[in-house]
Amino acid sequence: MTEQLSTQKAINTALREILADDAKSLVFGEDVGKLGGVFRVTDGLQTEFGAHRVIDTPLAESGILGMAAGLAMAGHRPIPEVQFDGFAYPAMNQIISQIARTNYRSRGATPMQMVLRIPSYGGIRAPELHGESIEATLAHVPGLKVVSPSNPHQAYHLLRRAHEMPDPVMFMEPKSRYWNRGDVDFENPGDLEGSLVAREGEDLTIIAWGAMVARSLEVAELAAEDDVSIEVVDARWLKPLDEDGLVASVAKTGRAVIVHEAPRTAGLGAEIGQLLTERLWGKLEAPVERVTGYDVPTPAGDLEDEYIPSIDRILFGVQRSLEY
Amino acid sequence: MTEQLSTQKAINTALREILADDAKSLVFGEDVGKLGGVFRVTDGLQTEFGAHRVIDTPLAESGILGMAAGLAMAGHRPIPEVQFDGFAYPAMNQIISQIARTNYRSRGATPMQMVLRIPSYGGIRAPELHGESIEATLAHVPGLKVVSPSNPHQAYHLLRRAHEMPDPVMFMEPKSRYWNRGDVDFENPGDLEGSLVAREGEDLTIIAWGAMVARSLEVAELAAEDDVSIEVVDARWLKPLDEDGLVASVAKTGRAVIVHEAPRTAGLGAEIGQLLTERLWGKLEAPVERVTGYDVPTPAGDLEDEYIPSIDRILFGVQRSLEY
Amino acid sequence: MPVPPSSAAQPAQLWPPQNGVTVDVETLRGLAERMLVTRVLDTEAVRWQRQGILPAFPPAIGQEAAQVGSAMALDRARDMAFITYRDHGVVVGLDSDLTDYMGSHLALWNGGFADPNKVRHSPLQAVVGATALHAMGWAYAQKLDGTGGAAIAYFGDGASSQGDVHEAMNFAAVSKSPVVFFVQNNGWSLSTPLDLQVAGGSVAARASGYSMPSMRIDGDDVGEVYAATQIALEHAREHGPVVIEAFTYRRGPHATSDDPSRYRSLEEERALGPDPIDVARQLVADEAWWAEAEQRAEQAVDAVRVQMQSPRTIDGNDMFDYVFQEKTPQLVKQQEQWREETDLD
Amino acid sequence: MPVPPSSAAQPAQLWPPQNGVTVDVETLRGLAERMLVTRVLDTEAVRWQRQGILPAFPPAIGQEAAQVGSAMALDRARDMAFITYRDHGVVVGLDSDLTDYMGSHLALWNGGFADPNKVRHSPLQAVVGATALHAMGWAYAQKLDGTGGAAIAYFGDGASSQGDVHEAMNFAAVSKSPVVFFVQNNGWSLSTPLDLQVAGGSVAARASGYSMPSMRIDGDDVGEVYAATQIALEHAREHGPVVIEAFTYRRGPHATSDDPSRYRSLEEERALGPDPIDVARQLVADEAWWAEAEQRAEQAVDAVRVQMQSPRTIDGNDMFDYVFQEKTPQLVKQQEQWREETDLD
Ligand SMILES: Cc1ncc(C[n+]2csc(CCOP(=O)(O)OP(=O)(O)O)c2C)c(N)n1
Ligand SMILES: Cc1ncc(C[n+]2csc(CCOP(=O)(O)OP(=O)(O)O)c2C)c(N)n1
Ligand SMILES: [Mg+2]
Ligand SMILES: [Mg+2]
Repeated sequence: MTEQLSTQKAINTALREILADDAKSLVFGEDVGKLGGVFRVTDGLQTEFGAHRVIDTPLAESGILGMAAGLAMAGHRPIPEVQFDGFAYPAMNQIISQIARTNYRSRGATPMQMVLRIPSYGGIRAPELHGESIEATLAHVPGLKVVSPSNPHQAYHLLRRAHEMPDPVMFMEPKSRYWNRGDVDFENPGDLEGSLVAREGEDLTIIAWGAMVARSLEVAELAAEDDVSIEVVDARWLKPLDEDGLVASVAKTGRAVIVHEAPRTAGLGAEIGQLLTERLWGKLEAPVERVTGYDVPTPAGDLEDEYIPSIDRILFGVQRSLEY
Repeated sequence: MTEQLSTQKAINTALREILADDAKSLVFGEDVGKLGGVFRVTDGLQTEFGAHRVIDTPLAESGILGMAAGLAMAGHRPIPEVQFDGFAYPAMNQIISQIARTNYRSRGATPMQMVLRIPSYGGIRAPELHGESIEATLAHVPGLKVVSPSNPHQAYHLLRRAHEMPDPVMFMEPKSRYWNRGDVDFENPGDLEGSLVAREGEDLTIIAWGAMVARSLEVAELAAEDDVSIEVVDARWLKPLDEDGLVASVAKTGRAVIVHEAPRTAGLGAEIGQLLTERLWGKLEAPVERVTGYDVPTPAGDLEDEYIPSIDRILFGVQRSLEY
Repeated sequence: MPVPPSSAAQPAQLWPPQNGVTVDVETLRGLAERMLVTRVLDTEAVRWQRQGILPAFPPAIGQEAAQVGSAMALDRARDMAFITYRDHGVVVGLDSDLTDYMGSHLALWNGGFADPNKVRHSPLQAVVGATALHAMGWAYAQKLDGTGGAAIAYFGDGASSQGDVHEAMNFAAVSKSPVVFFVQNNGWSLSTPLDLQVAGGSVAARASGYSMPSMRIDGDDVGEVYAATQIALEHAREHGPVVIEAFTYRRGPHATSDDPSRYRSLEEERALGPDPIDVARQLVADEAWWAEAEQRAEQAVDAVRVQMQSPRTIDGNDMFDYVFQEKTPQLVKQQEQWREETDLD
Repeated sequence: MPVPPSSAAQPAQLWPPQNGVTVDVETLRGLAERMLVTRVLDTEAVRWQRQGILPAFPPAIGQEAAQVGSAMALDRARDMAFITYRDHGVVVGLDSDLTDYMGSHLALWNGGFADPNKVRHSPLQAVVGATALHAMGWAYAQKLDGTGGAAIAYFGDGASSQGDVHEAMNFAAVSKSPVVFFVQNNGWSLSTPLDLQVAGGSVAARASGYSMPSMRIDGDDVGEVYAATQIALEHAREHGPVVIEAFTYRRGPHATSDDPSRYRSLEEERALGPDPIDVARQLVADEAWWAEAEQRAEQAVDAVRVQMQSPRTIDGNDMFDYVFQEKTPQLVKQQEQWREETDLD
């Protein structure tokens, strides 16, 4: 069965099904219950499953994640939310020192099976700390898995898959795409592991995730008008990275541009660039290009468009790579 | 005047001089006062400067860093300490959302002039979370500067320099080197900006920082016996990275091996590797090699030697690069 | 160990004051006038948001007495306020530049344009709870410097759940730093009601656990707020921290994007007791003056509107120029690239 | 808003119990025996550290009554303890495998080797304050599952300054989860004395701020600790969280690496009141039994020493094998490379 849904609704549907299917699952965080979340992603869930399983917590992110750790130790499969990316910072200690390590610490006796939902990245003119891209920080932490869907179909299926995984998954939802609609094929998830070729091409590979996938597809469309054939790869899994998949695409095209919203220095673009260079030594036509946020705090809404990689800036990156 | 000092004593001396010279400076953290710190780095300072300027705080890292932010807003120049690297995690919110951004938020009106001292990295058989290497996490944050000294002379002068800088500096002290002695030339700091060639060589550059510099120098010594001439560059400043300095060395040797204790994925080695590849396209004889910690939580003491890059593992990295 | 005596020092009882509260007419007018400005600003800002001038706005409607009353109790020569996204009344109460302040709500600049040292309030804080720690550190500095200044930390009932607030209260009480923790208990944190947020229902109740005095006041009576804050500040300067819990009500939505009907009913909203503006009007008891004050408030806010819409000198360069006091080579390069790629448009 | 009545519900008064405390002889012997094992283990472990067997060790000497007394009050069929680095007495009190536990202090494995679900205590927690949150989450799960189980969170006076402890207490009180927050107030957090750490001097004093009952007990009287913890657990199962503050004293250094003479004097250490072991000896009042128990304790610890020194099956592969339940391809590769580069040695 296929349905046209927004990403927001697709996630909502996945959560509803998880809560219905898995008695050990719970959803909690700030304002996720009665309000249904600031983005309405959890809309209706409390009415359906009760305030004991869909919980409006006090306003305390470290508490929310610490509670999740305790729940997981008791064999529950929590799906906590932090309201915005920037409010994951107060929870970093619980994420890094506890959630990422409890399986290790207990030699696998107490897995941390949970999905942390993080509305992520910029693009909605929100105030500061409501548009952060924290994937590199998370991907550097041993013991975490990190995934970021780019459209409703992916959002639905990757969330269901993440919930089944026995390890803690950081689920980074591109909030600027919550309201974009697309087909969700419920029966046919497709391959949910690794990266995904979102558009095939011959001359150059753009690697992106989250909201930058749609933008990169626009770039590919524009480039096609100039007879440049761009392959767009949706990285999806940011930890573990799909090394083989990324390498396969770039081996074919010989050129790569990585696009992300996070600041450039020590961003995930560096890891992917270095990986591609290691694996494709002598086979790249140009150094791997990065088109990223600048090394500045995500600016206020009016400057957001200057900060987030624009179509123009991605095109410049493509041009630099092609003209190398 | 030159004196033989341990790194621990060199930092202690720098702190004493800063407190004496700058009435607006203060030192605080857990057990830094009466005890003089768990590594005795702040030994004697409370007796000399009083409990109001060398403060034993409650056991609360977010509080310590938040207090530092408030002090800096009032024009003081705090030098807080977190007792061990792993206990910077509870302070991440204050570091990332507040200390790194207050200058920006206030358009430069309230600079965050401070030095956060972080006893860092492994090598002392301590329990978990007492041997973390968090430089990539910090370097990714816009608004922070990050430096890591590798010997007593550097430790003394870089701390004094960091204290003078008007921006927040994360000062990562290699705790396994606290007790190693070396000459401190008080009058002649040498150049304190950027990286430093710790040993000259022709065939390959090792880039390291903190405790890995001494180990890399040992590797260079061993390699010299096999007529391999290794240049060792002490990166020192991890944010901003000394791009020109690193590029100059690798341009000369044609090969680079980056050594760090932090986990491999999204570590600073990725950024440096990608940078070198971008800047030296067509001039490298081999892909930049990384010899790093594994993507595992820093293990308990008995496995520490398996985790931290050993001389052997660095030599393997060198060999891979040379034989490419 | 034998159990030590229950509590070494019972905290001082600061409220209600023995001789009651009297606020003179001049002061009351000053307070009321600024409450009116705040109310008009809030009402207009909601309109500006609908017109697309502001991307979003969190009205403080109903909290004017708590904010203006406390802010005007500060000594601007030496005190400092640490504010959040909903403290327009504090900004007005400190006679800070409203256009500068609105820069932040305009999404022009994180934190606004004002210099905190001049206007005596921090940039507006987006992370709930952080004000408490910064106020604590700033207050400790006043002790060191002997300025006699005190800090006031504004935060909400929701923010009180953050670990940072506990750390700040404990540090402040241990170090006897001059801070007033001013909680606006407005019954709601976004959609979350007090009973799901604050165990026991009162933030002030936590103060005695730190041997710290606390005051529970009617946050909708501007005279009471003003007097209580003065008492708290004087206590703080001499003896250390105080908690004020001002009971009030968030009469509007959490922000313009919010739909309170999803979590509270109109009946509940209507059963609130008097509007603080009406309370002030009765306190002032001079209808002629009141009418004039209303007009002046409207003019003042209209001036803000005009200034706000005249273009500001903000451009993408600012994004690079204020990250550090000393810009890094990487930022210089990125700024250059940004200029090239933008100029070519 | 008019100020609401001072506190809706005064927390229950749980201590002292109306009918006093009586603990039967069998139970007392069980408690005393385990206190002895704890003391001998601690004493020996300090020696092992000097012999280079352990890299470091944080003795719990002086805290045996608090730890053993509380742990033995747990119902091992359904309760769970969340412990720190200094809670050997809890491990002994739960009859957990001491060799497995010592794996962590041997620096063999972060957290030790025991399966928490079997031994009913968490791996030892190195981050102070975290136990409170995990206990809270675990306890909430018991409510959901209707097991009747309760969690007990161990932490120190120093840890009580962490924001996480506040967040945990507030969450637990709001959700009425079955947790006992068991604070060992041993007067010191490393070198930091209570008066610089806990504003007001008592962690239990904070409980009423959350409308939560609290008990301040003599942590050196094992009978009192046992009885109080039983009462607290029963209350927790029915009504929600309780704070127990057990007053005790850290009679040894913070850890073997610590030199307490830098921050406290011998006189202070000597003026402590009776050793909890002596208190227990008087409670048991059977010298013949005591002498035998001492011998058994020494044998038990000696068995640990022997087992500890026989080689364990831990090698570098474990480092890779337990990061995830499902290993990533990167880890597989890194593990292979590690094997190659190590085998070549
Ligand atoms: C650390 C953090 N988490 C989450 C948020 C998102 N958020 C903004 S305001 C708010 C509710 C705050 O309630 P309260 O503290 O009572 O202040 P009020 O809005 O009532 O003024 C939330 C959850 C935030 N700003 N900071
Ligand atoms: C978050 C964190 N910060 C710092 C430390 C380092 N540290 C270990 S124990 C300790 C003192 C703890 O005191 P307390 O909580 O009273 O427990 P006690 O040692 O007395 O048993 C400190 C500062 C830590 N383990 N965790
Ligand atoms: Mg509120
Ligand atoms: Mg203690």
